[in-house]
Amino acid sequence: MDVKREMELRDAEAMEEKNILLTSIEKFLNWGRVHSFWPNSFGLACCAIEMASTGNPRYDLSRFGYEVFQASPRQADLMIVAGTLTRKMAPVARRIYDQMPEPKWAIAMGNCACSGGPFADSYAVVPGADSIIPIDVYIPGCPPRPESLIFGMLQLKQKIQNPAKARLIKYGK
Amino acid sequence: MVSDILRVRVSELAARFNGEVEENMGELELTVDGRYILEALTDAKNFADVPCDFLHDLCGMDLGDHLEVVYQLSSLRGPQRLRIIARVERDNPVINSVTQIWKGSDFLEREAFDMFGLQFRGHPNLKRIYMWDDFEGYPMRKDYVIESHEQRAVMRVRKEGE
Amino acid sequence: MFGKGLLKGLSITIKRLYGPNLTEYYPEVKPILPTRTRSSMVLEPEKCISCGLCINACPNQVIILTSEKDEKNKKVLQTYHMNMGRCLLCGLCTEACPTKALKLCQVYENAVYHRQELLWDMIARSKQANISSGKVE
Amino acid sequence: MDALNNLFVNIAAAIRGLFADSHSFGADLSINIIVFIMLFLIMVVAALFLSLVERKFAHWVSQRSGPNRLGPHGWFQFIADAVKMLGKEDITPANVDKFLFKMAPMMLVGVTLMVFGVIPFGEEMVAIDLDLGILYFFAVSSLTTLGILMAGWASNNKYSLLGGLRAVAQMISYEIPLIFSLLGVVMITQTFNLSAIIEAQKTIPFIFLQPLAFLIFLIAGIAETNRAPFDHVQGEQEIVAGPFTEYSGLRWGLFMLAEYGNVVATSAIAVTMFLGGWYGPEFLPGWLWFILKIWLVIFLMMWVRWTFVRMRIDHLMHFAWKILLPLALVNIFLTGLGIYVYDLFIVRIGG
Amino acid sequence: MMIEGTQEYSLNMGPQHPSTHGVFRMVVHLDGEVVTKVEPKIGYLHRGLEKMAESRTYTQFIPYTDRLDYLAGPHNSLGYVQAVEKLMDTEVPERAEYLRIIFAELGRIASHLVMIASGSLDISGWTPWSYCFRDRERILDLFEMTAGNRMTPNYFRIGGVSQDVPEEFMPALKSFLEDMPEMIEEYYGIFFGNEIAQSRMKSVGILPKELAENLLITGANLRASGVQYDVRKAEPYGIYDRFDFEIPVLYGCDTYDRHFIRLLEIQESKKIIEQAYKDIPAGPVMTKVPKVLKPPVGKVYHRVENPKGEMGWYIVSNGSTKPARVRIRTGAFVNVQMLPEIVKGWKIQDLVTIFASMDLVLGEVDK
Repeated sequence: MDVKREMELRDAEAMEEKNILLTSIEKFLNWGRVHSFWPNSFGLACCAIEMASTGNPRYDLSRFGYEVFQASPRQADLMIVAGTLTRKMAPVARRIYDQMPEPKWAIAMGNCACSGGPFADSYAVVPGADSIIPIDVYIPGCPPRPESLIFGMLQLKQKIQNPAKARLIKYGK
Repeated sequence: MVSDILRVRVSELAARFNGEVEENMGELELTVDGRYILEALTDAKNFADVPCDFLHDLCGMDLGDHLEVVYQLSSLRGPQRLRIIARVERDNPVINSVTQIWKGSDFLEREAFDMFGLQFRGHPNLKRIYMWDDFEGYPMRKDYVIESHEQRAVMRVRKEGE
Repeated sequence: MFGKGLLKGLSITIKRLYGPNLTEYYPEVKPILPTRTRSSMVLEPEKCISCGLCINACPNQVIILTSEKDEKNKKVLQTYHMNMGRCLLCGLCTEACPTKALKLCQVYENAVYHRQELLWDMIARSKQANISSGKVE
Repeated sequence: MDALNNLFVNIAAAIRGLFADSHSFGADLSINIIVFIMLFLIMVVAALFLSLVERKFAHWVSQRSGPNRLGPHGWFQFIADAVKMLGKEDITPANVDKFLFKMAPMMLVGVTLMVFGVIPFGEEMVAIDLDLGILYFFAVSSLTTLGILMAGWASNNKYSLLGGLRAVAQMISYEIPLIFSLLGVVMITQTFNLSAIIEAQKTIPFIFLQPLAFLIFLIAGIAETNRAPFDHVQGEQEIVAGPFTEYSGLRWGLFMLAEYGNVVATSAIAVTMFLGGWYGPEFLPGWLWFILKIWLVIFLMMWVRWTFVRMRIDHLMHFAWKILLPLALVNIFLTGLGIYVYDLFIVRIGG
Repeated sequence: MMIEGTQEYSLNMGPQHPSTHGVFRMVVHLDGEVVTKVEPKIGYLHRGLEKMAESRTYTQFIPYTDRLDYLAGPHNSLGYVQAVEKLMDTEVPERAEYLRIIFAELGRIASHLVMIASGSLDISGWTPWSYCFRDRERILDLFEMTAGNRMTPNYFRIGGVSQDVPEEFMPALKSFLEDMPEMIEEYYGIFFGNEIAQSRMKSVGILPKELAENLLITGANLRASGVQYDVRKAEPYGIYDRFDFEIPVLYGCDTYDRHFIRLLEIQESKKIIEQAYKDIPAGPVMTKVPKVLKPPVGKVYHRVENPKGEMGWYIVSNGSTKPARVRIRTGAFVNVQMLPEIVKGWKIQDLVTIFASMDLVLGEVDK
């Protein structure tokens, strides 16, 4: 994303701001969305177990209302790519992502999903899930602690509420 | 560690199939030509007193000029262990399947096929097991070139019914 | 008797229903992690002698460092990057470090929005006070 | 107390009083519309709230706090869930039977709403005081089977179809012990009218006269509403989400609404038939007693839900036909015997 | 066209399905709800660990072994480091041996807890799932305070362990051991003793002894089929021969026994840890090994009893710093083959419980 594109986005946001009704509806909907991400139970490897641990009584993801793991992608809002994404699995993962209804988000949990991680050199592994699925938040760690996952989800919440702020971080501002 | 009875039995077996016996880290190792593997394993399974009747592992090896299939034998009823190595040619890696002796060698042989291209004659369902069906090459061979990051990042097209 | 197991199960759940709550309230209450926790890496650039042992120890080519030789023919660290996206957090590099310049730390709030941010500039990171002390805003 | 007790009745009378002729067509129509809207709101709020209560209960059982972000102790979490569902994309997959696919959730909600029509929330607080109330309840609630089968068939998905067929098998089987368990009460009261049945429980709730029937009703009711240990219809670990697999967003929300609405309706019927409806100690108004008792039944259902594991589908059928149905028949027999002996007693001694 | 009579149809379960515990795929042929045939398809998590081992030094490969069976990381590393030690003829200090046993057995308990948890979850028992994960946390805490990571500790080194345990480890371990009987009772009360769960699992999915041996099944699945065989007894590695423990064996061969034997094994592991806790000597935890490991030319095949089955490490050294070939024989990979044999004639619901009873971890199946 370059400066020009950033300006365009700013303009679009400014236009939206003028349309008070739409903006407030959008804000209202976003308020609902950020308080109830229902993740698709998409577990691949080690990180999936840590994702399950996040739902256990000690870390308790449910405090945020995010604990309703849905088996069917049609009912999920968020895809947590938890684990090593292999080339054999990649088309399946993409298909599951495509089946989710908009608005949808994806989190890459663990280094394998971020950029191949320990297995980046392997012949069977996709080096980074972002070449298959648009990823919103990257959570490094091998596997990340449950707190890291919660932090990642809260970061996603911030990103939805302030898209401009999330973009600014990219330029180090 | 290696019992004398087993040593005798293995040397008898080696004499029959023109194989070499070696003792390595307290384990007997018999190397035979790939043609005799079915007979050798059947005999080893039915050794008197020290039957090596549990196929613990089956794997391929790439030694550059030829391929090997390594069979690790043990038993649920005794401490005896035996390693049988079958040599096969690199250009024409055909060897008899042992699925008729141990049904459970099915997956192990499929894996060896997938990784090394070893053709198991008489296997009921010799298809790739780890990689997808239209994958090219045998990744565990030493001359396999791993694709670059960019190539691997491209999503492959999934075949219908795969 | 049939049903005894069912009643036993019901008694366990009702006991737990009124039992204590085990949850750790993470964003409000930060957990105290053991000192050995491997959640991220931290570098003390002053201590680093650019020997390159960490590069050799790393199983996955995570570390990229450049150095220059100064007038006394001693190596001076110029840049030190860690490609966090490839890291296993195994700690082999810290074990190899002769001066303990590279250390593991307990910072676990590492989530970022862009993949490029996973290439950590360790020298710049070490200057952020909050990282080395293990606390984040 | 009386004022509080008859609060809603008085409101209705006041609205009628606004019209010149309090029993004119206009007055009836407007009252009915208001009642309809009220019932719909009751169902929606109860179902949404119940979905949260279920989560909360599950969390308490497993020693955690549950949602705690929105509102006091997270009790407003369901609003966020509902808002989110409103804003979701509505996907109609390519190969579905579009008409049935879109009809199914609406039908299910409509049917659930129809059940609410005959529930007496308090003295004279019933939308339609049918003389054949119980029969109506059975007739209408068995239509949910059709809605679920429609969803399963129209989705053109094997998991959905399996779920739909399971629903048919399970719900039709459990309908029978459900009906038979209530016959005992009907035999005692000699009426199908729900209000009259509650009137009959002024002295003693029927749970003490018909404990076996209550147990059968509870079990069959759990099965009718597809909750664990009988949640085969959407057994998540086997058939993903059953008939609802392909539904997204609001349509799926409607299914959830219907499911929880059914739970409330079934509990309400249990309260009406066995727990003495609106009768209770005088310090609370009748309609509040009714609601509290509903929550008691729901608590029982939840407790069972979060303790037991799912039964197998053939055991489920055996249980309905070989255990519950004979028990229900035994109950009817015993009730008949009891009435006979009681009559004899009254006639010989009391009379 | 009208099709007369009934018709079989196939159902694709996975690779992403709630019951498959990962990326496992089965093509299920069904007649109504009855399973007629299952074709397991694996490889969706194949990461090529064997190939990667050839491009890493002996030490560098240790962290990767944790990621094989990620539920019981220490036991995989134990097999690997012991195989390399055999190859190099390295002695390990006493204390390190005891610590290794404690860690390996703690890993076994953690792994079996997840197995029981997911077994109950597959028949929709959410509450037992929560309880098992709750208690597993305490084991992970022990791992974290010692080795630094919760699931992939990377604790063992060739020639010992990376560092000694912190002083708070032993009291924490003791209190965990003391609380274990109560935990086991709770799992029994809520899951194993529950009549509904028993009716779901008893006499379902029978794996007879002969078939199990012919299919090369190992580990707890074999022991639930009536074969008393455990590498820890048959061919003791490390210092397992010093401990007094039993090999639980059950003769029911069904799903319930395959679940229940895990609970019995947890109790045996507890016994081992208790003895190790009592006898552990003081002293160094790491022997002197050269910085750059160069094992002599040779081959070694080392077997360990992983929670999922027997794990074999066949390491061929060509004298350089990197192994010429590392072959990992994983128990779960071979155990997959029992699935098509034992589900025939059972319902799709039983398929789920039978699958759970096999205790597969896809990291180990697919390597």
